[in-house]
Amino acid sequence: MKLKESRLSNEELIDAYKMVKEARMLDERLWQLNRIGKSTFNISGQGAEVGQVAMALAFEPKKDYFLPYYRDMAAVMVWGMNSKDILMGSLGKEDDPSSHGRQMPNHYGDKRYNIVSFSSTVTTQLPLATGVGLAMQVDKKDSIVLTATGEGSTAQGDFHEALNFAGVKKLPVVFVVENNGYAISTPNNEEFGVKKLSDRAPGYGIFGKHIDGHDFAETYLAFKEAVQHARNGEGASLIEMVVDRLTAHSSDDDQRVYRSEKEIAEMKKHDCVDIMEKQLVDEKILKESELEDIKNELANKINQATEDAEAMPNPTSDQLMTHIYEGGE
Amino acid sequence: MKLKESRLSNEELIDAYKMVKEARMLDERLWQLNRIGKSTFNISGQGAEVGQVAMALAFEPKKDYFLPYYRDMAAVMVWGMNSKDILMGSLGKEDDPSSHGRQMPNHYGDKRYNIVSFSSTVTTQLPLATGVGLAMQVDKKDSIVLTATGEGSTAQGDFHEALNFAGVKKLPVVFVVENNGYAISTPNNEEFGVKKLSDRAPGYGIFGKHIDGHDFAETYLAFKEAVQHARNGEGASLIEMVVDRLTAHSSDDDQRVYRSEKEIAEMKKHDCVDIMEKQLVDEKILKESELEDIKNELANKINQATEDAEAMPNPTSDQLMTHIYEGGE
Amino acid sequence: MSEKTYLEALNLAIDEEMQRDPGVMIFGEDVGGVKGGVFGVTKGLAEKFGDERVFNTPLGESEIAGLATGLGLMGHHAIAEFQFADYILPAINQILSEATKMRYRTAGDWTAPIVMRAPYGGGVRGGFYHSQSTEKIFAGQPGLRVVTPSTVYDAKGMLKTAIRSEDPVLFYEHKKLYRSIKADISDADYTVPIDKANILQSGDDVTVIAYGMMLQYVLKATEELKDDISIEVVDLRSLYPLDKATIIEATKKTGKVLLVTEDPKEGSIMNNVSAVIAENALFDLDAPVQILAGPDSPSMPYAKDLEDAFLVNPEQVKAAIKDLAEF
Amino acid sequence: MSEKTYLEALNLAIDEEMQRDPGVMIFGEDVGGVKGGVFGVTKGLAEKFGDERVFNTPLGESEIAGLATGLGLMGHHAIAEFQFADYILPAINQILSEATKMRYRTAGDWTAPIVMRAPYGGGVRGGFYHSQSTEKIFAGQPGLRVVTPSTVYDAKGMLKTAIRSEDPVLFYEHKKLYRSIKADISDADYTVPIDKANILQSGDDVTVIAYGMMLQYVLKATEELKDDISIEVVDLRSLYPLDKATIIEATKKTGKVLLVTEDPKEGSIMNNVSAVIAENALFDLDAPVQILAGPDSPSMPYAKDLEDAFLVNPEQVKAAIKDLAEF
Ligand SMILES: Cc1ncc(C[n+]2csc(CCOP(=O)(O)OP(=O)(O)O)c2C)c(N)n1
Ligand SMILES: Cc1ncc(C[n+]2csc(CCOP(=O)(O)OP(=O)(O)O)c2C)c(N)n1
Ligand SMILES: [Mg+2]
Ligand SMILES: [Mg+2]
Repeated sequence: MKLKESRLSNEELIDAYKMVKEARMLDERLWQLNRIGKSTFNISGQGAEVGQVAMALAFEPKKDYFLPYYRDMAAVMVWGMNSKDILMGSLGKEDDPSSHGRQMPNHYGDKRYNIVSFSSTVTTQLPLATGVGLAMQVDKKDSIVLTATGEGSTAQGDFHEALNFAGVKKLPVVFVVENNGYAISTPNNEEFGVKKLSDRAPGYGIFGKHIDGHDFAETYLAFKEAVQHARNGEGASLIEMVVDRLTAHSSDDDQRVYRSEKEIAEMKKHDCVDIMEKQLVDEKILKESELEDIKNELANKINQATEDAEAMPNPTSDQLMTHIYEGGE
Repeated sequence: MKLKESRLSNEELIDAYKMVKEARMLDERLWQLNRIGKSTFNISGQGAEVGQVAMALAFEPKKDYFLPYYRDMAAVMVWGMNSKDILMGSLGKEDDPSSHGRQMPNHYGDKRYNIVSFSSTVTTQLPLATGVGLAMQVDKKDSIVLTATGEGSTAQGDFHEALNFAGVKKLPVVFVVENNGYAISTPNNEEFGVKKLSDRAPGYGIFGKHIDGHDFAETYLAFKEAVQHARNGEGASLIEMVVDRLTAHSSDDDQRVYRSEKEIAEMKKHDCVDIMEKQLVDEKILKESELEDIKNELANKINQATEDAEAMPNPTSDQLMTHIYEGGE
Repeated sequence: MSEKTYLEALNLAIDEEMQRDPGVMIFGEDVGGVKGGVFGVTKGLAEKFGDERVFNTPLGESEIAGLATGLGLMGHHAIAEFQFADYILPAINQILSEATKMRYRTAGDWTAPIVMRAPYGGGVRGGFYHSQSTEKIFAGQPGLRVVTPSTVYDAKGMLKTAIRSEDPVLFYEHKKLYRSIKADISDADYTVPIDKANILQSGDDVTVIAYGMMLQYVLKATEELKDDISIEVVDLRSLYPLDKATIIEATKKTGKVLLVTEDPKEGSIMNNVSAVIAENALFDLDAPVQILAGPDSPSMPYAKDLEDAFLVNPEQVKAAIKDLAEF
Repeated sequence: MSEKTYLEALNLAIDEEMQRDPGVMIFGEDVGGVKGGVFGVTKGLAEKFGDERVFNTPLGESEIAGLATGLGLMGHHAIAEFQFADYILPAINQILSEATKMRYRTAGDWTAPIVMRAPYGGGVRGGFYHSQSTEKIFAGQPGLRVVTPSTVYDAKGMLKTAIRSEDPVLFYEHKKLYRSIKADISDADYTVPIDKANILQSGDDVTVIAYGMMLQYVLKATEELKDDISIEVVDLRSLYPLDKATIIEATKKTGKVLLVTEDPKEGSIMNNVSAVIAENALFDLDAPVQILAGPDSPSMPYAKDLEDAFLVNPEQVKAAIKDLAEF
């Protein structure tokens, strides 16, 4: 689909692109920090940025709630977090808004922006999302809830229990499955016996859709539809969004061990950021030179953010026993 | 459907009916034993006997494995257990083949007949069934596996995890959900947001079917189809079988509290045993008087079994610490 | 004052707190509607507070725990009921990975101020899976509180405190106490701390620490032995974290300690109590720290004789106290 | 003899047992294919024994445990890998309700002769959910064995015994030991008991009981203090049920006991050890039973300074031994 079919204005599309590009460039920075030993872990969303930004733009960040998973950097940035916030997480800084240096990098959360803290344990966020959704319903709020997970993580019982409950109560929750083909080294066909995970939606009586996360407009429109359902009180949705995992699973993994050179090369030819850039130029929203300007501007921004984040204090050991129980600050 | 459409012979249909009737009459005996304080618990399959017998007959008991749940008395009897076996369970006798007096009544299991022990914890038998099914596959055995649970229990994560795995490995496992409208006091519409649970089968890439367990032939044929799939290596099935729960959830419950008199009366008008008896007469397989003879014969049989079971020894307290670890007999 | 059973006291606590705080909600399997739970703890509440605040959930304990936690994140003091303490097991990942760690992992930005109720304990012919004491599984998980009331007064007061707490609280209720104990309790809006053990009776010869049905047996034995042995009776109340100060003080007072639990001995909560004593009051002891407990057998069997053999009984409690006094 | 790491010893044990018994299978997340597990414990096995016996499962731990149990019912000595001990939590209901109770609830008719492997322990910058010691959760569950090897020799020998066992065995492996310890071990088909603690060094002044990384610290301290303090070092090996006889004997020998664990103190396995001592060897003690343990904090944080503050370190171990010797 053309970008313009999203019905977003050129300005909005350019802003969306900037988010996509910033997420990509920021992640590249995180890998650098990892390689030089300044952070000990990275798990990245490269190959999912376009889908994530399109998804997040369909919501009303600040009003709506988001329970992300570890690859959702681009989405949490649309929701409000900035590069410095994320860098502070990677560096384990005290002011890291996700966990104040307590959790591993990429475990996003931010109270200021209604982004609920993510644990490493996969899929537990889905039942939490139903609780947040039920609170919106009972408290008669107009806010809705987005929660994300990987396709491998849908094998967990929690996936089923959450969707089932959301179906019963017609909760305002949009569940997205970011299908990047693998759970670490385990390919789709060893994860489930069905072609499309969105085929599970009818079994819960909820709205379902299968979309290509490389296609900005298709993704945006699908989420708009899901959002509309949720806001109208028509209940939950299950969106399967096909993305790529351009990198290894994490900085502890090497995907060349279990994916062929050819497979990786073909995936890289089909990089979602490249696709969006080509669309912007083809649809005459931006010129090549403007893309270059944006890139330079973002490079400066990320350099500055890195400097700022590095200058922040580390948590000190006296914080070990704080915030365990109420009153224990 | 007519009984004869099952393509079973008259003799086979009469045998099937005898199983149905014995299960019904035996359960009535269990309630009596409960009322007079000889057993402290009963949970019964009244309203599901016809479906269960039709289901079980589609398999090859002794060769195939069965992981039942607590309402499956009629089915485990087709698989090989007899009234005395079941009575010994209810009375907590040492020779109770299900658990040697260790588990509550109706927690069926019998090593002799390939019936795997059931725990009270619902739905845990489904993952076990996938393990049994995988063993059949890896060991190149022609045996297949049947496992049953209630519709409320499908809300457990284990339901999903087991079906998902069965879908991946194309396991020879038939999953049946006996939908009796309630999980204790909780009605279907508070259990799931979909009309037919069998609509979940496509989401796992497995065969699915929704059947009326009051209809003997329809049930039998549906399971025959599922069995064929499993034996042919075409994988697992999910069969939703609609039955009734004619009694309270268990001897600790009183369903008149949460079901209207009218609802209960209507259900009783539609008793599966009555329906089958009428079919037998209408299709001229048995005469009214023969039905009466069978009933008398079964009454004697159950009386004898009760006497025999009551005469058996109770487990003694020195057995408390046996069979905890290997070698601890 | 009015006479209440342990169960009625719990019902009243929930009722009062739901009136006080419109954010309080309660749910679980068969908790809503006219049934009001398989034991009846929530009876009448759906009618009174409506189906939005009191409702049935589908049969999935992990979802029940996650739902409560999600509501807690939004500021609701949600109460989740697990139908039996045995059936809390499917929810352990949710409880330990999410609710328990939420406050710490966000340095207080997000919290889970919820209560998870679980009826536990044996002696009801419930067999393996309706008799277990699963509380020990949750001991040693900072961020979580595991508590249980063992008197009618505490049933009401502790549940009210748990509901008002900003921490996740696992609230164990002994199912055999539901209808077997009654007491006159205040009609006032009182609360009882959930982090403090309680000296129910002061004594000089022997210290006995217990909770649940076992505490009732201890009180009975104490009464029967009152002319011969002066017994310090401690109701543990907070199973995790332990109220170490009270345990140590009560130990030092008599120098002889008996710990009673119906749970299998090795691994039970009482091991943690014993370790506190062995580290902090060793030289005050005049006798080994005794644990009277259930057998190291997988769970309570159904057959009457086996169940009886499994259960610690009042005679054993009395005998153990006498033995220790004579040590 | 050949030199092996702890990880290689585990791989070898599985390899040998798969050759010996065609019923042995191994599976879990990323266990099959060319990856061979995120730590590489199963590397090479899929190639050698085929995809039917060594395979990847979908990402669901409850299914992994249930699958193993179902295979066990059919006589397969199945080995399930949990990717991290933190992620065994979703499987607890399966493990405790099914595998653990199967033998007892059928008086031996059905059994679950399976091994469930779980890499545990901290110090790898893995944060909250890749650092936990979850073994304590399973203590007190008769029918189940919870064991861990702490030396290269035991890694091979205990895993082989666990695979041959007819009981369900939870096999904890310290992830920091995988590549950090090496030893020359026999190439023979030897086994090591999984129900006995092991006296690694005999001594007269102080008894130190530990397992996992902490045991390595104890051995280091023992070496450093060898001219001054004679230390009896006990490798616990079986975390549940405890080898009480060895614990009591080792305690009586020196009269001073230090228990070391990296897990938060209250509720840790060492509390059970302490309780055994307090009940059975009280009058042999010359000092309180000391537990050196992690802090009562929810889990290990990621930030370096916080992780360091959480972890018990070699200096603390050495200091605790010295203090106790001087007591
Ligand atoms: C309960 C649990 N089990 C195992 C893991 C280890 N683990 C982390 S990510 C991952 C794979 C997830 O795959 P998928 O859901 O497809 O997400 P992706 O990483 O591909 O985006 C696994 C197995 C975990 N974090 N939580
Ligand atoms: C894990 C678990 N949670 C709760 C229970 C308590 N319980 C026993 S039966 C039951 C209802 C089951 O309903 P359904 O699956 O529809 O089966 P039915 O009894 O109607 O045949 C419940 C909640 C249990 N046995 N196991
Ligand atoms: Mg994936
Ligand atoms: Mg039902």
